[in-house]
Amino acid sequence: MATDTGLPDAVGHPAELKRVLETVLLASSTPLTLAELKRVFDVELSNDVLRRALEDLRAEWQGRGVELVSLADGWRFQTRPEYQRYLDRLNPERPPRYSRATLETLAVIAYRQPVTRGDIEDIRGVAVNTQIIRTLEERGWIEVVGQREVPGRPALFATTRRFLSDLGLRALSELPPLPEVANDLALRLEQEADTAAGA
Amino acid sequence: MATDTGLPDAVGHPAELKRVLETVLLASSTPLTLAELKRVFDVELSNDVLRRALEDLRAEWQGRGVELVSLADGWRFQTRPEYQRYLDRLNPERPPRYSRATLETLAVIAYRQPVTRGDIEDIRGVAVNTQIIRTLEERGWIEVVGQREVPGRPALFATTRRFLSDLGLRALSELPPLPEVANDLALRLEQEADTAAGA
Amino acid sequence: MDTIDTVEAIETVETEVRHLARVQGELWTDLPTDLYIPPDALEVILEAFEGPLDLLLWLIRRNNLDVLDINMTALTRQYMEYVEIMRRRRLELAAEYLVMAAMLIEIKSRMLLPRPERHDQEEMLDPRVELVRRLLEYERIKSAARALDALPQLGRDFQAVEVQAALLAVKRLPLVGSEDLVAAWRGILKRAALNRHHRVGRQELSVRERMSAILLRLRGSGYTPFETLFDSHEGRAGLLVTFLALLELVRERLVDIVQNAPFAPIHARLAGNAGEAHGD
Repeated sequence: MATDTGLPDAVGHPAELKRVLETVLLASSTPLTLAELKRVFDVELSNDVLRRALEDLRAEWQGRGVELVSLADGWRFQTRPEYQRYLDRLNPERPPRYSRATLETLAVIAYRQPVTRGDIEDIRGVAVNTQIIRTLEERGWIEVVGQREVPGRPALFATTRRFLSDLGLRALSELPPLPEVANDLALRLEQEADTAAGA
Repeated sequence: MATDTGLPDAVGHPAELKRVLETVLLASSTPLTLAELKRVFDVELSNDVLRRALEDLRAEWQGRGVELVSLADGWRFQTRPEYQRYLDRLNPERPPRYSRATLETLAVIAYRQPVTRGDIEDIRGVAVNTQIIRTLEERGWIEVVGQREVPGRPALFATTRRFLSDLGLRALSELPPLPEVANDLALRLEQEADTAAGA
Repeated sequence: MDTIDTVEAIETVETEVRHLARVQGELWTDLPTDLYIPPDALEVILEAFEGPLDLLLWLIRRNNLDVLDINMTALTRQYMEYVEIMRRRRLELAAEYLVMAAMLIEIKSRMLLPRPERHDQEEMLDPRVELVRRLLEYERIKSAARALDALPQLGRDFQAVEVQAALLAVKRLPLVGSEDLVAAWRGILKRAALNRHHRVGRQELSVRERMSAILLRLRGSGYTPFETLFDSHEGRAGLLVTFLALLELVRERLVDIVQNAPFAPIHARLAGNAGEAHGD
């Protein structure tokens, strides 16, 4: 029943399986995928067994200051935002808020990806500061995913899985929806065309 | 009963006090002292109240892969050593290796003990770095078992029981017998001499 | 909902500008129409906008213009006033503001021309369409930027949990197997081309291990009765190993064996033993 390390066999015991998952997830600063979690065990576990154990674990942690969440790049334990005020008291330096220019650049990349710097400048109507791109790259939120095949072959930027995870999201589709102004515009343009045609 | 953040007042509720402590300690990468933990709360807490809550919390975590420990520089959560193998599998960095010089020194001490540093140097044909000896001593694999009664009274090194158990051996005699390299070599030298003589 | 978002956005900027433009006790809520503007105020106004599109959106909302049916004359006039004042104050004006000025003037003049008869789709479109498309797209992005900023953010609104490994386990130690030792030995032999080394067998290893054990045992013990070094439970082979070890220790001058008189008890002690207390 016990292996040579004195630990009960994790796979045969759901409780121990959960303990190992909990330990590994608590010790990891980055989200862990199912594939990574599988590597931890001696025996091949099915995704179903693993997912069920993770859901159990998530339920066990309900109502505490730390929660187990499923994100774009895996599962992670993180503190609940309601507890941030306590953490802030401990560590009063808050990370600086991003400038409007940075947030707008990020929004263009997030909602219109993949985009070149030129695309961002077209939408925002101003030149994009190199520092802004660098800040977002260093944060691990955007990356170059290719080049557009036009003269100069400008880099195409997209957001990363890390960006989604850092905002607590699993997929781009979970981003707040863009306001639907475009429909008004489309309608208006159609009307214009109709009017013009009718004239 | 609830503050504006929607959280119950941590100080008045022992359970919530523990939840906050748990959250703060899980989120901190360094151990936290009582003074630091006190800073987290709106109201001044006595060391006694805090310590009792921490002891309660420690008891709650008993039997899991992570434990709350009190160290010289404060309290922190850490993974239990028994779970290290799971963490290692997750992070399969290539295990560090000892240099050839270290392994050879260890081999000489294991097979020719007790030996002085001079003996090791004679056999290896090169000077033995002090750092190598220290590394092996710190690992608990070799120890000084006496001095040779010659000028300078050099220390005599031998391997320890720990060395044996770390290598999975019960006695030194379970080390593989050294290969017949010496014989092979002698044979080859003889053959070479014969060939040379015959030529 | 989206309209509310947009209105809110405009109000936010407007409040921002109003707030920022409070200079020398005066509140600058309107775009300046006279020629005198405290330079500080102008700079903060300029900084409050992210570019010409942002400025245009603000002007449109402030003047209650319909984005979808912009009064180009009014908009262009106000925009040009703004740009002109900046130019006069010799403020560093981003090139984009001038490009936009040119575009506004062009649209305005095209609006004055009679609509051409239906040639192709392009020509039939209102000259404002492209500008409106850009303004709306920018407005959506502005709103999206605020929505992104409102999401809980790692490091700002919540933290990742990272429990450290136990202190003992932190340092990863090299793994060594007995094969590694054999390989190391082989390396020594190859390099030194030694042939004086004889084969080290199991028997000899037992002896050498016992030699180390005896040295440890004798350390700090002064004279030790010879027979106490033997453990009768080990059987003959064990006793023999101890005996051979003692002989080897004596031969290597590591241990002294003394007997004061025939048939007197035999004692062993570390050779030399300088500085150590004598047991007897």
